[in-house]
Amino acid sequence: MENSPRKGFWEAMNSLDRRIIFLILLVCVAVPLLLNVGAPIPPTPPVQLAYDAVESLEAGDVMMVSIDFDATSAPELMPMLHSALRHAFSKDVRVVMLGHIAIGLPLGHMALEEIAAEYDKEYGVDYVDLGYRPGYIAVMIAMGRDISDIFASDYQGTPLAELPVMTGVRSYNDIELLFGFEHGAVIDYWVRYTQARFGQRMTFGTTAVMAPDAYPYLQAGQIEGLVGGLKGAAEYENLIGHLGLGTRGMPAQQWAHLLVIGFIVLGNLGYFFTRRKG
Amino acid sequence: MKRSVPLIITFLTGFFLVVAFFVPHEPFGELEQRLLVWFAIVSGFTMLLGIDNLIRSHARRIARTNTGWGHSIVLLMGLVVTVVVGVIGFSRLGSPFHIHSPFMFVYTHVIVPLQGTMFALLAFFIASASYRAFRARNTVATLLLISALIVMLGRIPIGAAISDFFPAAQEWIMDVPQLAAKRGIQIGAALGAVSMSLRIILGIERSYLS
Amino acid sequence: MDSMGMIIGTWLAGFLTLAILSFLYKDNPFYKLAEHLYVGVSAGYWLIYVAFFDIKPMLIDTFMSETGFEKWIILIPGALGLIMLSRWFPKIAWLSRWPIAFTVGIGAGLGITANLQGYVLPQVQATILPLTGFTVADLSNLILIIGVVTTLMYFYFSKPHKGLLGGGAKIGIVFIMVSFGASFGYTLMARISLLIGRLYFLFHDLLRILD
Amino acid sequence: MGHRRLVATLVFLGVLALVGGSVAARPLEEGTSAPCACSVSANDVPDDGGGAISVSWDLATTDASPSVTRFEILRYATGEEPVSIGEVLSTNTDFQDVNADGGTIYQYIVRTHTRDGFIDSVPSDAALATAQWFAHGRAPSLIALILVCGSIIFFIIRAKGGAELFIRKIPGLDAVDDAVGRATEMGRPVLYVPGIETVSEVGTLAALTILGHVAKKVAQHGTPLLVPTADPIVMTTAQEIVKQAYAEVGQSDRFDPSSVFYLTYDQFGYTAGVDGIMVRERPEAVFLLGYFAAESLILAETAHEIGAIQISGTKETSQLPFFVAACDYTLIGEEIFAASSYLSHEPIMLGSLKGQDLIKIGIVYLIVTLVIAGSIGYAISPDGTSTLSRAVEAAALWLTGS
Repeated sequence: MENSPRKGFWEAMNSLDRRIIFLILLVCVAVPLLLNVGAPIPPTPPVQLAYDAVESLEAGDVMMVSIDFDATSAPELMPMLHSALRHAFSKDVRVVMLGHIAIGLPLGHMALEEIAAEYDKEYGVDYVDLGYRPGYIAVMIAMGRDISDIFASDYQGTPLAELPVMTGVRSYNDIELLFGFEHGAVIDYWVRYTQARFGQRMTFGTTAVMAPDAYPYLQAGQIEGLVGGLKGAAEYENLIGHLGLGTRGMPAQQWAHLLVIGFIVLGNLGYFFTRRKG
Repeated sequence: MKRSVPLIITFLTGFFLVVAFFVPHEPFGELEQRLLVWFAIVSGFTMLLGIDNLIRSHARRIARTNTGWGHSIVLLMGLVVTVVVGVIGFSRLGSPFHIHSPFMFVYTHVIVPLQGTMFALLAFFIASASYRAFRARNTVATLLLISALIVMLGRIPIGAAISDFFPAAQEWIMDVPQLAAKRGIQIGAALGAVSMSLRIILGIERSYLS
Repeated sequence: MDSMGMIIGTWLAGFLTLAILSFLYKDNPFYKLAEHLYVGVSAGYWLIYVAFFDIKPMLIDTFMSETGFEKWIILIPGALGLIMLSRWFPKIAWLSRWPIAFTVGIGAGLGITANLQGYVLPQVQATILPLTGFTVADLSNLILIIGVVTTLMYFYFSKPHKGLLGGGAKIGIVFIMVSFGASFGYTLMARISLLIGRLYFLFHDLLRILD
Repeated sequence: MGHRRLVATLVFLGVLALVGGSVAARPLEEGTSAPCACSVSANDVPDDGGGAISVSWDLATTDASPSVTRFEILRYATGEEPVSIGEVLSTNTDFQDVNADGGTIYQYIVRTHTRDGFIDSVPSDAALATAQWFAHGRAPSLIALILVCGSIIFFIIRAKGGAELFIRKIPGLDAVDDAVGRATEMGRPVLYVPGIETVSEVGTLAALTILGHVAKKVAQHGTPLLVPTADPIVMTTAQEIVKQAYAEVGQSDRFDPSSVFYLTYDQFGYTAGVDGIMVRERPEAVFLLGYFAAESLILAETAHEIGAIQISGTKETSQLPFFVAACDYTLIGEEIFAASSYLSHEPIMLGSLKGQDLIKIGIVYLIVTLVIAGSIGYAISPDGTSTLSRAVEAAALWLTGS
């Protein structure tokens, strides 16, 4: 029995060169991406809650958008940002953008200009980009008192007093909702400082990595909604009825997931057979 | 002097930060803000120490023509060019981070692809890790494996097509057992962090001063 | 339409993308080149970043624009920062412990209150979920409470894990493992998204075979 | 620059003129039935450092309120003329004056602007902005702080007094010595990666404490040690710790300062560098301890590929799954903090660990008691109106000061 071909096969599988795994994965992601098909994804409760939070805003309310990611997480967070901005602008909500990852802000700004143009919104009147100030905790705490303490001007140096969009917007008191886009620990600071100290309403779009960590905040009611990963982005796109890159990436996701599931099953079969016979 | 002054500095900084949290009255209320700015400034200077160490060690490699000294030249060239274009961007456009600054060219076409691709390696490593590491060795490992499988299936459209069970189970696992354990771990870790912070402020934990 | 700079930049980015990906096959000269370039360029990047987003606005601009107390007090962190550089002179290198002590003190001071107010208290509060009847939601709540409590028991260090504590800790590790499996499965999507992002760059920006 | 500001100012004025009609605003006639702000109240903002007064008001007639375009807030000190200090949208019914002078008593008037003109409210009562010495909303945090710190300090004192304290086995830590031993036998280096954060992150400090222990072992055996760092302060501190460790075992002359070095602050630049070191230097033991983000799995998988023993640990719950899956041993969450106590077996450390444990068990009892009490309350009256249910709810809410 010891040298049966079946055992030999599984032993070979157990010591499979991982480069073969890499190659199969590459094919599984690249091919669906090139075929370019995607179908709407039904929403799950956390995404629905995030949507509802934005939906609860009225025309003229202020939504603060925080860009807390950089290019590395853009594939996941950009589609969400687009959807959230579309949602806000379609309801005539004022958008105030800022960010805690300096280098991500140009990305956020480009998205803001792009979506604002779709809805004929005017810079300074309907939306503004405050830009970046160093020291995220310091910035968050200062805004609880007076936004103009820390952001005397917008990203290109125009004083806030000259921007109609900032009329009556002085502190968190005047911001109906914070929508943060997070790829790291900044979300913890938003919750542990801004929410805990000022009771700010907030909802987040996060990378799929950060999402599980944000679930306790959601359950505790510290945050109102959660859009997690590319699937969350696809769900949000479905909710606002405007499909984009989130939905488009889902077929590749599907195949990659099935492949990894296959690998786990195969790995376990190999483990099972070689252990029993060995 | 060599040990007691740092211990006093740590004690005062930590202690006043805690006091400032509870006392809004001047001068405490604004102290937290001020100290955070100071912290950022002090951290900024330390960057020079790191750069100095990097340059010295690679200059040494080049001088001794150790193995890989050619790569050290590439490293130092990259460093110098980046700093130079940053300064050019500042002097010409007022900020190295201006959209037309040559510094942003380096950022967009060198740093972003390198960063993004290093990050994308994870897709491959997660596949190889799941092939070799997710083995049903015992009950606990089996549970880990099953919950991973359910969540993966619940996250993709085909899971919902097979059965409504998968997306629902995925949400439930994330909402209940996943959340419970995360909360337990984090409460423990938070207490550990508080305790460590307290020992530091009181000068009991002083490994950072050895 | 595209400027020469754009084209060169895109090809440079394409080359570096492939150089890093080649590490998956094995360590090779292209990866070594990209790796060393990356370490050098990013070190330079952070130096510029710190100079223009940190030292300049916080220290230099504050000193230049403020008057009176605010102008002079900002020199304290400036001095602490300079003292940090005493590492360059072995005889006074011990002075660098002062700014390090300050940095550590900040972390410790903030850590205490932020962890208690921002995490422990609200999370304990959110676990106080009285059972209101015999519904599915109540069952879920009960499981949630058991999960939190037993996980905490697992992290009980100062008694042997026997008896009630041992039983609780055993259940706790079950929750922990289910949680890790779930996170792993959930995270897969993030990792694949990144690969999609890079492939999209290669297909769309570099090769232009995807619209 | 100048003309941009001019344009912005013009746009602003234009919008004001359109929205509020403020340029042409005039007082409304007496008896006009427009909705307006009434019962204006002004109160000191509690629990702050002074300088802030909150103003709030009601709307007289709610059904006609859409015709309100905005509210303007005017302020005056006794004997002075009212001045406009800000305005809010018609949907708001409150305003925070954050520029109140601490010594001055103010009164506020809310001016309701409608399409036809404006109408002023009756002045509010006098208000004075005061600073408080204690933020009352943070009382629960203070009590928690006293309990946690008190418990830890109590057990530290007891431990110093010679009380015997037990600590359970932590599997990952026992493997530390084995890993160093194996590297020594194979004549290969030990790679110690202290995470990507600076020393103000307590996880990093925990990692540095464990580094001290590893460095001592390494110094005893003469095994080569590599410590690449992503933060200059961590580098500085690690250099001192390793040097000290060599000195303590009498091997000062064997300490190589260049074994602790800086790569880059950039997360993935650092990762690329450490990966390169792994495949070229082929360490036999790899320690990944401290604060980690996405790089955790890249480092762990590369370490596995070169066949090294991996011992990992972090309090970042988002990265723990990868360490647990890919590494030989993992310190989970609080275990990394407990590590310094375990390795040193110093009474002070053990005492503080005991103090933490007491709080943990306290939290367990608190949760269980309140849940049981609340459930009994629901059993008494299922709609949750029983005194017991309400008391539990109030107790839970109190925890977050709400």
